[in-house]
Amino acid sequence: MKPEVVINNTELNVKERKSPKLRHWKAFYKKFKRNKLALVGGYIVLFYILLAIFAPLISPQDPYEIDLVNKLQPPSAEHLMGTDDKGRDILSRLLYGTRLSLTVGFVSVFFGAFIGILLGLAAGYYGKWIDTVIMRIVDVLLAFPGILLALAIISALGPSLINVMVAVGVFSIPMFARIVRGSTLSVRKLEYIDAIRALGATDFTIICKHIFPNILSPVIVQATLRLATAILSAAGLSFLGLGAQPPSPEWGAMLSSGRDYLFSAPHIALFPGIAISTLVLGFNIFGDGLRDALDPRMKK
Amino acid sequence: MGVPAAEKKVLLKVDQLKQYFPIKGGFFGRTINHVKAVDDITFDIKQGETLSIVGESGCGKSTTGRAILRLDEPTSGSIHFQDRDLLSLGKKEMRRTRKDLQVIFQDPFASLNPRQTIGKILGEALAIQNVVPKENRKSRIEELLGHVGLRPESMERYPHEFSGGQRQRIGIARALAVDPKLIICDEAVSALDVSIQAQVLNLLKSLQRQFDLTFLFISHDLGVVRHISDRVMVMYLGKIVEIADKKSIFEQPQHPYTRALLSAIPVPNPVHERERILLTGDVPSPIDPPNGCRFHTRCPFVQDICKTQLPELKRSAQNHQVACHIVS
Amino acid sequence: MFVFIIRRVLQTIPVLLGVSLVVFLIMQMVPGDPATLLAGEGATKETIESLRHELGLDRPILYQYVDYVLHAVQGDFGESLRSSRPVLDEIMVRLPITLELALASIFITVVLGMIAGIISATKQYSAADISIMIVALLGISLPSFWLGLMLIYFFSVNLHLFPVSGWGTFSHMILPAITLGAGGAAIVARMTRSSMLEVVRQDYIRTARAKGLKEYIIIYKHGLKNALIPVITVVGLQFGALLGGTVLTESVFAINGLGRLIVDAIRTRDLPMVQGGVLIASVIFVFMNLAVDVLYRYFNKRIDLN
Amino acid sequence: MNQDADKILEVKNLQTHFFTDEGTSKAVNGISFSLNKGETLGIVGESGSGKSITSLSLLRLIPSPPGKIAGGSILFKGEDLLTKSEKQMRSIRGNEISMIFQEPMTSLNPVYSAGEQIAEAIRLHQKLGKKEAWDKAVDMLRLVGIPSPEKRAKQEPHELSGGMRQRVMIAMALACHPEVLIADEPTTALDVTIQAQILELIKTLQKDFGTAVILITHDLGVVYETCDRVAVMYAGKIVEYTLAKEIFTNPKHPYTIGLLNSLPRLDMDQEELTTIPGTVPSPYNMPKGCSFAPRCPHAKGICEQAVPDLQAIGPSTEVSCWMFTPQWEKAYDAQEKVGI
Repeated sequence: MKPEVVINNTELNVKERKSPKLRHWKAFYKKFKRNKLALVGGYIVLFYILLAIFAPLISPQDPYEIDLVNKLQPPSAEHLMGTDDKGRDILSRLLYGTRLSLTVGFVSVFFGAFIGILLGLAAGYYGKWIDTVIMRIVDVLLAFPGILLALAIISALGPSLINVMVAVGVFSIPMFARIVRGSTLSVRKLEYIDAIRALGATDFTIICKHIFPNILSPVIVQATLRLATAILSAAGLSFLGLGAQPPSPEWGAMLSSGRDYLFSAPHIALFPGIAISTLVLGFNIFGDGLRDALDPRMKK
Repeated sequence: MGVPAAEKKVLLKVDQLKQYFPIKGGFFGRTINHVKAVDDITFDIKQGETLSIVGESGCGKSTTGRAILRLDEPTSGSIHFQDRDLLSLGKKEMRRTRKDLQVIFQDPFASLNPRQTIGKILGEALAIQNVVPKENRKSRIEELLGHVGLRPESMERYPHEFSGGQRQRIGIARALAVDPKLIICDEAVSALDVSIQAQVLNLLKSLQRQFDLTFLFISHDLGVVRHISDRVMVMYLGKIVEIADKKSIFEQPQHPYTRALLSAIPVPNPVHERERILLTGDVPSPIDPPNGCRFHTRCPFVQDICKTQLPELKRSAQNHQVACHIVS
Repeated sequence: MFVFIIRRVLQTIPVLLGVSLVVFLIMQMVPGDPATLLAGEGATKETIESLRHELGLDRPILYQYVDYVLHAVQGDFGESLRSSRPVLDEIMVRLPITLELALASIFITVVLGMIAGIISATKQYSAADISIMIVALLGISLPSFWLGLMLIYFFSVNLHLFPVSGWGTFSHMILPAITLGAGGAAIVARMTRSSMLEVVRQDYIRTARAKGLKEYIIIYKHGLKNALIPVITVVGLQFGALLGGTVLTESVFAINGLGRLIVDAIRTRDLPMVQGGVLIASVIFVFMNLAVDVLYRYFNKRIDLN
Repeated sequence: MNQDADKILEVKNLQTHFFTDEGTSKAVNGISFSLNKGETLGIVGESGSGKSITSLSLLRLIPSPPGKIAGGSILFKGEDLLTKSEKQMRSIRGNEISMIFQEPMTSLNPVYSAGEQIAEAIRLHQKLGKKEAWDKAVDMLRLVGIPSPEKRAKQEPHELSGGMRQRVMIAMALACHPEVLIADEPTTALDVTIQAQILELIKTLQKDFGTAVILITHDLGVVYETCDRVAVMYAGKIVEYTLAKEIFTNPKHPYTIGLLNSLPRLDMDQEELTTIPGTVPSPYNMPKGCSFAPRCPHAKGICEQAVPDLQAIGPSTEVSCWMFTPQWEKAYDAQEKVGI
């Protein structure tokens, strides 16, 4: 008894005979590329990452070298962005500061995402009391307004950039937990999860191979947007004097030192602000673009 | 299929199965009520036959299928598969037994992991139950694809590159991969266009003959059910109202609900003239099902006894059981 | 509705307990002994010990927590280590200022954000839409403290339109409220736009068109009410972000509000003050969320209580 | 076809195209049909046949972009709807031509009561006051068989069952006594016993109101039981256009025949169903000739070369197939020659 006809009109042409994974990524890139603004965001982020990597090579001066004679200089050929209240070259300090901001951003988001994903997966997949307990914890963390939770943590651990990473990371956990839980719940309902359960797969296999890859898109989007928030929060904490300590060239701290010279030397506050804004803007529009390309719910 | 149905061996026996889903509410998420999705049903499936469950949405037909597969843990009852109670098996044992019970779902878009190629999907099925040694898996996958009428090149492709009908074939191949004995088809052709549906129905029938499969076929489409089944079971609000051979259920339906259901289907056939029983109102909520016969609120032949006493499923003829006070 | 409010109020109790527990535990993480800190340098061992006993620090941690909650419920958050005045008194002096600032900002957030979002959505891809969306992107990307400094530089230092710092009159309020509300307005605008665009794709909008309704009635009557439902939630969350944001804004404009009090307390390691400040801000936020939920429920009777 | 003046709607060579990133999809590719006063025309087809796009095009409700009516005309009482202003269209929609949709769950606005949504249409088109419109809405609910309509009118859609919501939709559509009702898969989302109720209701009201109905469906059974005439669509074109009863007793087009054969029968046992092989072609990659040719058991060279026209082959039957043309015999030769 032969099954009637062979139907498969999706002809494979030679060009498409690449690995299926590669085709998958190409399709994604094509979709992403169509969003011009997002591409700009990607380039901005890439630009800053390169600056951070090559900061020692491209910095015109030593970012820590104090030169009190030349303090508070407006931008000039020698100091493209002027000097600060201790005569240090602002451009060089900004370039080195890129490293700090990106590190704080990536480390804290990675930390927050890691714990948040674990909590969200557990809550969404197992449900019942596990879900109740985890979500109550998340509710409590979300009950702290804005960066106040981070402030409380820093007040206990003491001001330092490391503690800022911990604080901002903890502050990110509930967001990730919620998003992952929601996506897990909706993926869990799909029939292919039931099919694979009916085949006898273990919970571990189902979570790792079937749920996790399919909730990754919203997590990546959220992580990108979260990087923007983390960098802003970290700069804010340093601005308050609770993060990076002098003479560290952290952007928020640099900005803070410029506020006393707003009348006489506004450029001290101007340039770090522009640096933070563009980097954050880059992450935000990159994240928006990723969302349009990755998240089917936002499809037009 | 020379052996009469009654003499065949029972493969699956469902006894007093109940599936209640809690409704949470109140201050701290207490259970305040239950959706009585399946409420005390008993039936069996014989080796090599196709038993269909029909009914409208919310009657509990899909819930029954999921309970048998233990995709949801049933509230009470027993499910004997080849004389072993599935509900008493431990997690590990159950995983091993899953090899014999497979499922094909309705939605061809949701039933395949969008991030796996077809080769991965089928390969994983083979790996989980370890039915084929690693080195033979590729050829086995090609063979499976052949069984369902797809080309071997399909292995390299992702689900979104296939049409609905083709995806359904992949789902069937996945179920076949582990050499199951029983396949539960949960509205397996409902989402397909008529012309594609016919292709898939023919495929299912030919695979059944080829591999001596037993089907539990869940559907709301009586035409499809008539085509594929040996026996038919009609459910209404979590209860079985009638079970019979295909022939007697379509030619001598006894329960008023079955008769109404049959008469409600628009049939494109000029010679097929029928009396029409038009039911009024909607199906009541399964949270608070009516007392007595579940169908009494819509039944055109309702008597006083129907409102208070639950009719039992009784044998009315050979291979015909019905739960109705009026018929018996 | 009444039952819902009661239930919702009861649900906040565990959250509040959780919040107090977190604050309490964070303070337990502080290295060093509060008694030693409080006793000051050169205190004898005996003084420290008796202080420990007096403060109840020698009792099991659970007792300390229960004790802490019981006191907090009565408004007793201890005394400031710096001024030796009750924490609550200090906070109550500052709180009204912060609330004024927060309310002024939330007004900007809601009004500006929603209007911009609606304009954007109804004129999708127009010049107005594109400019609003670019401004909104900037709005979520600019650090508020920098925006504040730049506003001071242009409007106060250069144009002398507003006072540089301080609090008291209406003109004192304008720049801080803009600084604090801008980010929220941007978020609300983006949310309103995407929510409206989502809604106009719904089937019932097609039904409204098939009825022969005018386009603006379709959008404002059938679309807006549905689109605003998720926006309400975002506004509620924004209020929290805003309360947190006062910390920075108050610092920039030298406003003596609660935020500044907390930051100063952290600098001087005045832990009871930090504890009390964070706790009270959180309690306000929790109740604000409660109000939002009730509103949400009022606008959207369909939400399933279960 | 019936040439007398009873024609209320006449569609000529309608073309609706969608312009997307993947290319241009000719979802409706030049179809013509007409609707007489008070009759029911079924438009039947599988997914992707363009039947729903046709129904939306009639009221000019195609989302644009990406869709656009690219050509043809829609004559309603002799006037072309495609040349009317948006304002004129609005006074026709919901008033002279109404529409009901497939998904009763999502087609009603969740935040307004059923009564309000019906009354809205009445106030708009009949210029009635608030109170009168409301009373009329309640009357309409009674008419469509909703028990205790005064109470139900005040309820929001989420408090109603699927069948009841579809009744509300029907009440809304018929509130202004339209001359044409377009029903786009009105029972597909409903259970079969509810479907029977709704079809019965549409039939009764149609008689009472004298409304002409265009019923879009994929269910041949529904066509047989409710329609007078039927147009079978495949890949954006009408392949057969005939009397509803005729199509079951005497189908002409190979696709229609295939479709009927694919349908499992309720009245007899079949060991195997006769199927149509293959799948519907992609809308972005239509065959050059007859779009059914790749799946057609009778296809010849000419079928792959050129698109057949919809031609009358009887008093009430039109078919678009080369088999019914004089070229068919010659075509056979032509293919033979190619074969050599």
